[in-house]
Amino acid sequence: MIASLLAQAWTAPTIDWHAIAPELVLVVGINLVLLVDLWLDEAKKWAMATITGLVLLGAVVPVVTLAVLGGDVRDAIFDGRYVIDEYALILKALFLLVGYVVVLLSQNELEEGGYYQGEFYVLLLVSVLGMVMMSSSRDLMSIFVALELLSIPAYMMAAWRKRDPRSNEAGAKYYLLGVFASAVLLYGMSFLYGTTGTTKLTDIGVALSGELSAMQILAVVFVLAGFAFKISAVPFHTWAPDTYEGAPTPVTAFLSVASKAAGFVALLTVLYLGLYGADEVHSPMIWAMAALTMTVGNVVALRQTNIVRMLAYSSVSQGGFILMPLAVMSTTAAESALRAVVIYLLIYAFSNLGAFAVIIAVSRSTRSGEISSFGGLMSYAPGLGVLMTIFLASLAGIPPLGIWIAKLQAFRALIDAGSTSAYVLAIIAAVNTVIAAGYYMRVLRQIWMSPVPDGDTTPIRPPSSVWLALGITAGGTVVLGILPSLVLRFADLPDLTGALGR
Amino acid sequence: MNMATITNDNWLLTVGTFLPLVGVLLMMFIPASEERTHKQIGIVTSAVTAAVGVLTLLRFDYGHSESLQFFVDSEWISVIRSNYTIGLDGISLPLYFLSMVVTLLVMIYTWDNMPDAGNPKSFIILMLVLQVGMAGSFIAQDLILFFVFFEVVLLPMYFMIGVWGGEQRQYASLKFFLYTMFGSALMLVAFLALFFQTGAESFSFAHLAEAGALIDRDVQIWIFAGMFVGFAVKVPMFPFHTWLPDAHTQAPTQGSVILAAILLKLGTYGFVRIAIPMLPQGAKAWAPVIGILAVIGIIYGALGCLAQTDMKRLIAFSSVAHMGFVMLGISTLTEFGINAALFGMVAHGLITGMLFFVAGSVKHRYHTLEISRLSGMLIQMPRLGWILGFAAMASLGLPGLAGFWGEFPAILSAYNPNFGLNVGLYRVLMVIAALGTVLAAAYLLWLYQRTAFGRPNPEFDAHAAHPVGAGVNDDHHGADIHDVTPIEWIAWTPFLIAIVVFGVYPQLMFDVMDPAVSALVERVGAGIP
Amino acid sequence: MLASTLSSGWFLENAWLIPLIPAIGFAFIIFFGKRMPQGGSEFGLLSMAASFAIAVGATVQWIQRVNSASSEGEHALGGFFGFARAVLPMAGEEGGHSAAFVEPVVRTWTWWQSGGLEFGVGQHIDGLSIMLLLLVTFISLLVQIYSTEYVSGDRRYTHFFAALTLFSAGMLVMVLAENMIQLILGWEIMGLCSFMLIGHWWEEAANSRAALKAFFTVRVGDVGLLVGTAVIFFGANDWAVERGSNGFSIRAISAWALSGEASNSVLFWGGVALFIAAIGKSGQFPLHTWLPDAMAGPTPVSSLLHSSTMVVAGVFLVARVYPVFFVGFDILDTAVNLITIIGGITIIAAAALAFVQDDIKKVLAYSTVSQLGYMMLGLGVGAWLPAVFHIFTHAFFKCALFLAAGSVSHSGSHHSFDMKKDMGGLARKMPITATTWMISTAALCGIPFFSGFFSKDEIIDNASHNGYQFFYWVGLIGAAMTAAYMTRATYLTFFGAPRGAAAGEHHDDHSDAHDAHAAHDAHDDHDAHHDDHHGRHAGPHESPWRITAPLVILASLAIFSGYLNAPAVGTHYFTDWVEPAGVAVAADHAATATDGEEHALGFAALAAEEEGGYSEGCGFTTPEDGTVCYAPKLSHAEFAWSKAAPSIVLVAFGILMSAWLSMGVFGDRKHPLKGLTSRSGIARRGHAFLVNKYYLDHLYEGVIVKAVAHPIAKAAYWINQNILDGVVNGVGRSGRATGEWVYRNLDQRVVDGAVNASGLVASETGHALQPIQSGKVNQYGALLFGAATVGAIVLILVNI
Amino acid sequence: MYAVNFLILGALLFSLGVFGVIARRNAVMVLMSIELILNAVNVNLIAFAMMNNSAEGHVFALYVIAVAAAEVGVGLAMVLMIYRNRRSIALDELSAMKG
Repeated sequence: MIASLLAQAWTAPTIDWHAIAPELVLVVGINLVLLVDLWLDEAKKWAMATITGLVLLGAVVPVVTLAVLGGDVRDAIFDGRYVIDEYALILKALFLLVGYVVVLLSQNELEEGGYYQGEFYVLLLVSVLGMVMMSSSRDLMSIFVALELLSIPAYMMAAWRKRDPRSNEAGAKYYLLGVFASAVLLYGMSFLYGTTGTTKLTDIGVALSGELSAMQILAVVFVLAGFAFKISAVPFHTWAPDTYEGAPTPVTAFLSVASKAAGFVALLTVLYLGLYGADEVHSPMIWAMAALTMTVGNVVALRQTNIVRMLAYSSVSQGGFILMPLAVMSTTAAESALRAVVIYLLIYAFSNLGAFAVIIAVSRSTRSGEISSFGGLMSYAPGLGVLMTIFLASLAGIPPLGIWIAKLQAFRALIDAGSTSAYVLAIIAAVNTVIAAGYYMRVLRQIWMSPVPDGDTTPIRPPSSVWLALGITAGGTVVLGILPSLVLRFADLPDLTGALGR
Repeated sequence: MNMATITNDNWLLTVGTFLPLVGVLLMMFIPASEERTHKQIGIVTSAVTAAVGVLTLLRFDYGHSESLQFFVDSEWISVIRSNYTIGLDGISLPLYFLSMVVTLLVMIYTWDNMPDAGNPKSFIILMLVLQVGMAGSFIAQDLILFFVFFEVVLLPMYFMIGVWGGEQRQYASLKFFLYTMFGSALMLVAFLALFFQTGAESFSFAHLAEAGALIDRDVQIWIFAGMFVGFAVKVPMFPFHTWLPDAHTQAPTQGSVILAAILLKLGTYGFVRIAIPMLPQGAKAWAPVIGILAVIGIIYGALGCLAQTDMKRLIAFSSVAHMGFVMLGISTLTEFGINAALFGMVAHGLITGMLFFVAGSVKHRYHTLEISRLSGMLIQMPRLGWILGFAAMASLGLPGLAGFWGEFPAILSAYNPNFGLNVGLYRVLMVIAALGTVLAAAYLLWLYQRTAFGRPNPEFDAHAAHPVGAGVNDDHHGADIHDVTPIEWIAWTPFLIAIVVFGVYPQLMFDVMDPAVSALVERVGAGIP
Repeated sequence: MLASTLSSGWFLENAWLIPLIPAIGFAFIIFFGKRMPQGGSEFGLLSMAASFAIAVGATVQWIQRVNSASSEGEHALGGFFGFARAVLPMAGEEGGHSAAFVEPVVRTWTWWQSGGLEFGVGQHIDGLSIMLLLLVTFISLLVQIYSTEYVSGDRRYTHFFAALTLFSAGMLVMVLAENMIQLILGWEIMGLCSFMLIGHWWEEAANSRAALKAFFTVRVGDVGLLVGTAVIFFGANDWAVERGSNGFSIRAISAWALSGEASNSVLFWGGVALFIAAIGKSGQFPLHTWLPDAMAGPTPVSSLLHSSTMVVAGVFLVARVYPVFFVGFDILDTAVNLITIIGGITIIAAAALAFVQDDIKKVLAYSTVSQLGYMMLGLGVGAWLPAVFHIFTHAFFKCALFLAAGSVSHSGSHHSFDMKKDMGGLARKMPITATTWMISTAALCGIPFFSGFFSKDEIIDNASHNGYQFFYWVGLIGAAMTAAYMTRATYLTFFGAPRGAAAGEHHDDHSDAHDAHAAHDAHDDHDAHHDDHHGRHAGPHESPWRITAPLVILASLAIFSGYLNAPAVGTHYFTDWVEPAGVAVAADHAATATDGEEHALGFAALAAEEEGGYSEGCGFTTPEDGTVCYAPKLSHAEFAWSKAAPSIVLVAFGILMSAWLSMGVFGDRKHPLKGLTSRSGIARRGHAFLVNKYYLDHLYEGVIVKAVAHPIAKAAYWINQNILDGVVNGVGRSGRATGEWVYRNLDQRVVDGAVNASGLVASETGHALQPIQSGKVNQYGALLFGAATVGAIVLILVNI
Repeated sequence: MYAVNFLILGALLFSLGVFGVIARRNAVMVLMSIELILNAVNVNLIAFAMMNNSAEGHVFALYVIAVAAAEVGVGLAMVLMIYRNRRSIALDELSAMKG
């Protein structure tokens, strides 16, 4: 009997190495970077960025091969708790790409700041690893672990400029609230586990159908609150502006895109697989959060004078738009909602990163984060001016630039649902696009129409890495805007939902 | 609208629409300092584009102007079932071509009338992009595609007003932008609602016109409401018009001309092409509202004009009144009305565009547009004065000039509207609109009398010392007050000729539009039980 | 009687060239005029001459056409049948003594289309249009000749001729308009030209204001034109389309109106609307105030536009689509209708106003208004032909009068038009001018054997004949007043002692017209010309031939034109050639005579209770299927001296009274007897009364003038200037005021305010929300957890 | 019935922790409060594992413990850093950025 027990215990699961190759590449890469960092002397630290970049790109290779060879691996490994499917692969690719762009952006920042480059890249890689895992996790535990894996390094990166009290403050706030939020999340998860008896989302989904107990409702609410913190949805957004403003700009870019996206991925997975039975709980909650998020984010952004802080609020409101389709997650529109979120995350990543890239490039010479410091940019740096115009216009949702198609999809999902509440939300969103345009245009106004604040019109020469980042993001923004089919194709795969298929 | 399509030479439209982008690309790689080169490229590009437009005119099969021609339907965003569907019929042909010509002439005008802010590179690039958006909106046969082109126009115009405009430019440009944004956001919601109400099969106009009519009435009314806001802002109709005077007044001459000649038409075109045929019952329910607002706009715009002290602002307000006539025609849902509306769009484009040109040149010479300070223009600049008079006469709807054919049939059509709309109401509207023509005469003549007649204001009379008679010959004048320049002649003559030609022989346009309009009205009628 | 059998000809077929040529001439003047030796006037003259030639040709061929029709008609020759018409009004269908209906020469080309219907532009040549074509081209030609001298040296000489030529083109377009739209086209072009010409000397605010006022007032009337056209169009269209025409075509409208299928209310309201347009254009009460102001324009303009051609456009409109009014107002069945009321008021009011004018042109202007009133009255009482005939005759003598006045101011009174200040005793200095003036005056007053007599008297006569007794009297009184004020003007201008400029003295407190002229002189090299012009012969003198020649021609026509239709001597050519016979003819384009049912209602009934006149034929009974009427059947009062007598007497009385009084008041005070007796024969006859002159003066000034004439006339004038005119000007002013108010309060405050407010609200909300972002971690945590808890509690409460 | 008591204990700990996070100005105290919450979670997980007699709860608890350790490590490091820079770890002084 013991033998049988042992025998059962020791049946080693067959591991599909190809399926988890991306994660493996990253893990190896992390160690590699660590070691190289030890031996490399300060003069050559610039190499770290290159290596990190290579690692990230290297991790993309297996993703592509998996996508091409259609590796749809579910129950084979980890019995459906860690799944590789198109849905996961798209997001993995997204995270890796974002990580790469962030590396490009951080390079000079770190070199010039003389910060701890090696460690930074290690942490970045770890965080990316967490995200990559998040996109495959289908179990409360793996989700939790992935979440922490991507968060904890982020806390430190936010506080990276050790001597800068603002950076400290950013890190501390982010850390404390983050931990608190994940504690709440855990507490909710524990109830979820307790009342359903499993941590596997699909099983939870099955168990949660029917009448909900108070405890389950509490659980659902707390879980949502935990993720809402990650995606900085109002009223769980308070950390975002402060952290974004204080953290080093590349890190801000990373947080506002990657970790937000990761949060959405988690939320999406949990809602779609686990909590679809609890729609009468999460639908109204998400509806309210979406409406609040876009509105509050927008109107407060109207008042900002610091561009990073303004973008922080803008990304809050953008989060509201991404959240919007989730409000109709439980209806027949579930598919289009899911698709809308994924598309939005993809395109939003390009535009937002691009905007931050421009800010990094400009503030390197102006040494200021005020919106007014962009005055007359067109006169001395038309290239950057045009790029910023493209990114902000895209964020404002003006065709034919990236995000318009994402917004279109979001609206589409709502109207597909066709319920009154959905229409109301759509109208609110419509009005919000106008408000949003208000502050994006304010920046463009500075760039195009205002005089240069300090007569200094020496042309800006961003480093080649930043140019590359700008190229990638701008290209993505424009191309995806004009030919959305390129990405929509992925999102259109039947097994995006099929994969998550309950 | 018509299902029948002709796909000969289907490359024409795509080329004609996107050709300006070639110029843009070219200019990207030329330093901004080489201003002449940029201007040349701009003119050449728009000229070639216009040439393609002429070719389109030649290849157009006027025998079947009610069916879409040069039709293309290829995959675009398959996921959301939106295709790259383009085509041209009698309704869109005139506007499509007009947009090309106007751009060309504005380019020419720019040659030596560059706004003070300078930097022709960006200016011309923006105009070319604008052209793409305008032309595209008129050929699009797919809602999403239309929406994209419709929005493409926004940014360039925003920058044109905001960068090269007058003192209030930043306020005006932002107002223009947000206002239009607002409209198009609601419009988009309406589009999507329409899409799903018709079974989420396709965004193509043809399909939606087929399926839209089957939606039940209340839903149609709601969807129409959304589109109404979107288009009414663009037109602009009465309560949504306040962006227009500011935008027009502040915009550089070129901006005003393009705005008046083409951009406003996107709204009315949207009504004719999208809102009405796709939602017949909604249209019928809304028609009285549109009619009333239109007539309010006519009177209201005229009154606004009478109150103006600034020439350009007066012209801007007159647009509100004129578009009122257009909308009145549309709201009757009759062939007469819609024909008149379409004709009125082109006529208003030519005439008001011309007026803005003149205003720009006056500003260029006097550095003011204060009506009270201008006078005796006919003495200092006889030709410019006569052109102003000509345009004013055309604008007040004098028969024999283009304006009349947009105005009179519109009024006529209001006498008995289609599809059992309330006849009594519309006859009242007709009479009020007719009174509007009197007001139009009032403010335009009043403007003309005070600016062109009388003796020149001493502050501008270079020869104030000499007897006034010295003002007779143009060459006696101060450097900046000179008569029409050759470039201006080149840029304006086509407008002037077109105004006369279409006024004398309107059949040129009616012949093209009427079959399409008849087909459209028929379709609408079919949709109304 | 099919059109095919009627003779036609090149001129008739191509009458559309008549307006086209001046239009082209206009273009030439505009583009090349300045470079021509004669400043472009040669283009104008040439084009007018050419169109006149064509018009003559067309007229001749039209007359042949008419004769060919009537000769084939089975009735006696003109003489008898004109007479027959006069004696037996019953000459209707029975007996077959009916005039042949002469098919108009209609040609159309597609002009525009809508809803698959094609609308044409083209020519519609019948007697009426032929008459006016001839008239307009002829008078335009004369006026242009006259102008070459009158405005020579004007700095806008070229523009003047351009506008003049364009005007003629516009008028001609309207005259041969085949459809209403085309009519509107010509109508508005004339409006535009009058704007340009009245404001010709626009340096003066007064002139440009007058121009503005004229255009604006007429434009008000045009609302009626637009609306009326719309009403009629939709009334007639279906009926017309059925017969291969459309609701704009003038033939279709006429036929439809008489077809008995037209609803009377449509006809009535359409008629009212159209008549409003006529009121505006033809300076009828109460929209007449622009016409006197229009005298600010150069005299040739006044004589062409504001006396003989343009202002009759309104009358023409009514005459053109007469069936609409005939049926709509059922004339011949009432003793009063809108047209007659307006016409009547206009006759009297304008005549009264003419009394108190000192500006010779204003006298003529009011007289024009009054005469237009006669024409309207004529149409209103069903005297279609006399009214049209009056257009014809009036054109000649009124044009002559204006040109004479111009001649006086040009050569006699140093560009002044003030009769009291600058004229008097010019008869001897300017014999030709004076003679022509007096002949024309006689014609205008309706003195027997002058043309005016034959036309005006016919109108008055028919008024009573058709049962409009009241307006018969109105007409008579009007005639008397006309005679009186014209005599006054004549006396002031040509008799009595020379005054002011007429006496050769230069003084600069002249009337507006003079200032205007002087002002425009100031602008140009005209000064030189001007001075030596006075150097050559200081003081009054006869005008050069280019002025007198037209005068002589017109004056002679003022006598003889009347004999074209002088029942007194039994001529009735005008009737035969111009009046369309009111008989039903086979509808030449009744392609499908689908409607076989009876339309005997309405008209039949009307016919039944018709007592006087007759009750058969067009306008009274519905034409049989397949036939249509194009004109109502009208009777003509038989001329008889007995009937003419009252008016003759009244006119004579008016003249004598006025002459006597004028001499009394304005005569030479120094030596009344000698002066008077030596001065004029009329006075010698009044010698007896004039012995104790002061008593007479006292009587006149004290009693009649102060008590009777002046108070009334002055009152009328005051009302005119302050109330009617005030209204016209008030409209403008109040419009401005309303505009200001709407713009200030409604647009800027409310509508725009709302827009900007919304933006402000958004931003302020943002401001209000900022405190939440306190920056304190604990508060953030509290918010986070609080939100979660609240959410949980709410949801639990809701769901359980 | 035992299990219920565990849950109540968990709830108490949780409440304590939340109170600490919200009320305490001292960063270290906040850290410890958070630890309380995490332990509340652990108690819950174990209790539920016992109820559902599945192993997942235990495994989850182990993960939580491990992660908690990592978090505290980072947290203390951060507190130290702040203390170095401003000689204080009072949280409400960390409000340079707001609005």
